[in-house]
Amino acid sequence: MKARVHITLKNGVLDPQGKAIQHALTALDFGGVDDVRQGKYIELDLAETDREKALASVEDMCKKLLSNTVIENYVIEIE
Amino acid sequence: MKARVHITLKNGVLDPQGKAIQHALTALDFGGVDDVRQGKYIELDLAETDREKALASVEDMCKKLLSNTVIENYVIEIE
Amino acid sequence: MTWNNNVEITDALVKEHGLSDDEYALCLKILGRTPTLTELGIFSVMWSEHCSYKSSKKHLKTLPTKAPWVIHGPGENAGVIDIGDNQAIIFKMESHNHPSYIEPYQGAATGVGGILRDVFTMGARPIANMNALRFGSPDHAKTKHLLSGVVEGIGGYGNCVGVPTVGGETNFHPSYDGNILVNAMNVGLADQDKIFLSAAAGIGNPVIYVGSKTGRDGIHGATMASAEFTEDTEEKRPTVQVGDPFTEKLLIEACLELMSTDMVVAIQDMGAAGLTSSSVEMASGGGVGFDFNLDMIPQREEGMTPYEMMLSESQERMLIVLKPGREAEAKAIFDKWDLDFAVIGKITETGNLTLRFKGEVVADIPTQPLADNSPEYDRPWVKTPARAFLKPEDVAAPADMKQALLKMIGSPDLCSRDWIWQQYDHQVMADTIQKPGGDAAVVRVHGTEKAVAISTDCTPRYCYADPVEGGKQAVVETWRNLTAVGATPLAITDCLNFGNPERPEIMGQFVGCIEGMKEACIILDYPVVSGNVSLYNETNGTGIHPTPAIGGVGLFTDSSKMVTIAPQKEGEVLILVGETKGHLGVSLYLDIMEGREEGAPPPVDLLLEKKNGDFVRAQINAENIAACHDISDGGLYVALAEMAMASEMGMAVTLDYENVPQHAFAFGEDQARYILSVPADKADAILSKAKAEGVVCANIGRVGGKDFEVNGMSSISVSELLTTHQGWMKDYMGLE
Amino acid sequence: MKSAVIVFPASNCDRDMIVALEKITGHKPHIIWHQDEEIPDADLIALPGGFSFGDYLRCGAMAARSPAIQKVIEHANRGGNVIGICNGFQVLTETGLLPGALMRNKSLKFICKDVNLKVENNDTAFTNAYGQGQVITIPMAHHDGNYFADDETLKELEDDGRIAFRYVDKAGQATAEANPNGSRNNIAGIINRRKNILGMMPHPERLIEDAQGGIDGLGFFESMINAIN
Ligand SMILES: Nc1ncnc2c1ncn2[C@@H]1O[C@H](COP(=O)(O)OP(=O)(O)O)[C@@H](O)[C@H]1O
Ligand SMILES: [Mg+2]
Repeated sequence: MKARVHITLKNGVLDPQGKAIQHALTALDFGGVDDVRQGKYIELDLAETDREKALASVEDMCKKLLSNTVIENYVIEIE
Repeated sequence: MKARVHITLKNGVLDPQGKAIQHALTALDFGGVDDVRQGKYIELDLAETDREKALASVEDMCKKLLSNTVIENYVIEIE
Repeated sequence: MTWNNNVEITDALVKEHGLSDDEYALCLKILGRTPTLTELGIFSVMWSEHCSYKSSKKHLKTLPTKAPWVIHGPGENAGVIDIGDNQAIIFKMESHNHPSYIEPYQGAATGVGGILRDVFTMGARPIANMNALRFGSPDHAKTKHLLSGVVEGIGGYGNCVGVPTVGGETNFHPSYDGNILVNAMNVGLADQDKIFLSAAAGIGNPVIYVGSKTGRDGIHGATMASAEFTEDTEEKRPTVQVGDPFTEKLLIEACLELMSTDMVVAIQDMGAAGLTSSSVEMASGGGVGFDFNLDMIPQREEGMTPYEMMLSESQERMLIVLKPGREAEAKAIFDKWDLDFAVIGKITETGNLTLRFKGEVVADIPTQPLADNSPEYDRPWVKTPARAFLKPEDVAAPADMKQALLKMIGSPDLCSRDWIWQQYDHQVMADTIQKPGGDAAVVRVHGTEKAVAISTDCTPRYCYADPVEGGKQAVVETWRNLTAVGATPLAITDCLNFGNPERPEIMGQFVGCIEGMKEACIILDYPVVSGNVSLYNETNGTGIHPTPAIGGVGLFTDSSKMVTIAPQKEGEVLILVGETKGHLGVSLYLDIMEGREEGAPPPVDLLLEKKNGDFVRAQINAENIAACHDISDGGLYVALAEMAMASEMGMAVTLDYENVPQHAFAFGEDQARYILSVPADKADAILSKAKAEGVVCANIGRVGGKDFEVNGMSSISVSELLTTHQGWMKDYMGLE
Repeated sequence: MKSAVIVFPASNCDRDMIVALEKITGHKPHIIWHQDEEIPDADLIALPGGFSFGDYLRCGAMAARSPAIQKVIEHANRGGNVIGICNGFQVLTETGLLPGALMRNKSLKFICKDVNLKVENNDTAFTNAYGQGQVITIPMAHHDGNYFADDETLKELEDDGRIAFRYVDKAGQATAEANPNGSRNNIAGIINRRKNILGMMPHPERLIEDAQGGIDGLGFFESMINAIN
């Protein structure tokens, strides 16, 4: 199975990368960019074939390693 | 409008981060993780209200700044 | 894709592999039959300019390479010099120009990775990185992006592996608009009885592959580095490799751990042309053969063909010959560091590189003829026409000296490079005792009183105007920079960056620069111990300025003797060493103030260089001197201003403009000059000693106050100098 | 004072830390590999700078999950002293031993330069050799030292005197220009509630000899000797 994980910064956490991109886009004359947030996107190939089990396992991975819950949220999709 | 951009490494390009994550997951006793690839996920808030125009503009942003087309691919979703 | 090793080798295929008719004929002769596809690939990369040095070999051979302190000169992975106490310094410089233009971050990063491997493969712990960079005009659309990416890539790699990047040089010139130069140098420290070479030995000994897995990276990279750019270069993009500094750091530690045992017979990094060149060099160097089972190669991607495996330039890999029966012990070390380890074959007495894949022999090449008979060309060349000297009177004086000086020190070529070096960890390992910003970087030999000084230099506009003088000057400038910190210069490495050698004018530049380098090395007793050649730096027929970048290395037996360019105390006396004739030909003044690049470069008098330099070094070593700075780009006023800025103290200087017009005195680039800042009570003794030795010296002023004051120019506060000097690059890069 | 230094794959200031500890305490620290499951008895455990696991995913994230770190946590919970410098600080926040997180520098660039730090609280095991409010110069070298904590945590840190060092100008003012990386409240180093754990981004171990350009880092180590012996 394939799992896709999106890891994004929580609201209220300043995002220096997003800010810098927004700034750079404006400098490149892209108008009307009101906000930019940068996150991570992780694709996992899993041997697991059971959807529920895969989800539970990836959930656990996110908690234990993939995300830092002090500053980040995560969303998992299993396909 | 909101745009979401996924930036991933092209096939065949070494992904040291993905490799290290895979390794770390295995060390944490997550079995059956066959492959991990790490990419970027960028959310943009745009003043533009025309879907087509927004798409064209983000496409341009990807080419000029957001992605490194030598080694990366990008996918844009407009919502 | 179906793989057929036995496809018909057509003329078109041979041509695609960059082999000339003669080269292909030689290939047929060596094999005694038609090559397989894998073999054709191997011949092609081995005989590429990059690997075979076919255009440059003849001339490189003329460079002096010997001195009593040279342990290994050119021919090994890096040069090795004796620094006493059974210790050795191992160093080399290498180019990563083309990849860095295509993908600046990864190109520069993998350049650093590659040069590190050349040094630690010999048993050295890398202790310092340097980088010599040339970019196009700041106005060129790509320059900002390239500068930003290259610097980030060098930092990204060097910082992660934990080797300090302690210095370098940075130029901007339109001749690099389409071909930037990224030259990386590494210096390592080893014990003399633990130096490892690449020549394989011991029939039956196991050959080991360690490091990262092999992917399809950079296939044809080595041939790309030898091909001129054209508009369709875009298509070659996927050949860029991604660096993995984390794995490199593990590889350094694992290899050094392995080398601390007695298991290693020979070792070689996989650089350009990967497994092909490493195995051919090891086998031919030892006069033995290798028999590999390619199925054993750790592979990152599925379905890799022998052709791809042999030509892949995946990074962070090494090839090792072990003593028999030690495989398990060695593997335990690489397991500990989580690196791939595979026994891929053994040494044979056939002298052939025999490659097996899925039970079939896919290549069987005699390595000795492949290596020894590699083509060598005596390419036609024409001497660069001599240029007339430009008299000071032919160059207008500026409307205002103060504004001229500010313009100079705030220009792209002379402004502070702190924006660059602040992105490099220049202190990790805690032995950097002279940071970037001075004449040479100085790194202690860990745990001893010794230290190594390093400087990279080249003035391409001089080389373009007069290759012989330019080649001399490049060598001399490193020597002077090492001298200016108080070190004894020992040896150099070089990275010779030129255009298309098939054009006689370019070949003439190459031959000229080598000639000049040779003369300088002989007189200064300063041999070449390693180096690298990068040709075809040219786009649509326009070549770069000839750029023989030189990396000089010097030694302190007592590092407490080191000085910097910063005067230490108010009241110190400033002494100008050397004669000022006001040479403005191809000077930065002429370029910055008048937009001209005309005239002959300042002539280099090697004996005078030696006399003045030896005098200065002796004074530093006698601890008579508080600070020293050599005079180079921008001339005397620029050097004085740099000293004032480094100390954040002012100075009052009085010069005699009777024989030389003031602007020529101020900005002329005459060679063999230094400025010393000396305690007031020592000044007279130094001046009389100089006189006795026939060294031209003059007391020109004093350190003190907050202003930079020179007669004939309105005074400038040191803080204004600093703001101007530090402004340009930050402003330029501010809005990337 | 007995000390131990944990080494992770791609730690790279481990030697600097070992040299500094040996020079100042007179004893060679124990060197602990990240996979070791036992840590010899030590008064102080140091997590050195570097790029553990390449700093891939997030700085310090993978190191924070290593077997040796479990022992560091136990040591800390018993009241043992722990310091984390640079990457070590990142590891400590990833384990939760220290609050907050270290994000990418505001400029997105790696920054290596000397910075002025103000000793905000000299009543700790790590700062007692300095004067209260003393301004010292210490090198920094990092890509991700932009300290973030939410308002509540920040208030707690400030109110409890748990800010050890702040980035300041020469005059000791915590101005925006003196903040090299965008850290909230110019924070360069913090301690935990129990005051036995310190994390800081700049590198005191790089400035303990005149030849290195100064000795402002010495006080950091001397403080621990005062507190522990
Ligand atoms: N790319 C770079 N990386 C690090 N340091 C650099 C770089 N370019 C220049 N520098 C540093 O800036 C200072 C001035 O350089 P340069 O003008 O070339 O010196 P010099 O004229 O003495 O050779 C030197 O200390 C040099 O090491
Ligand atoms: Mg100099």
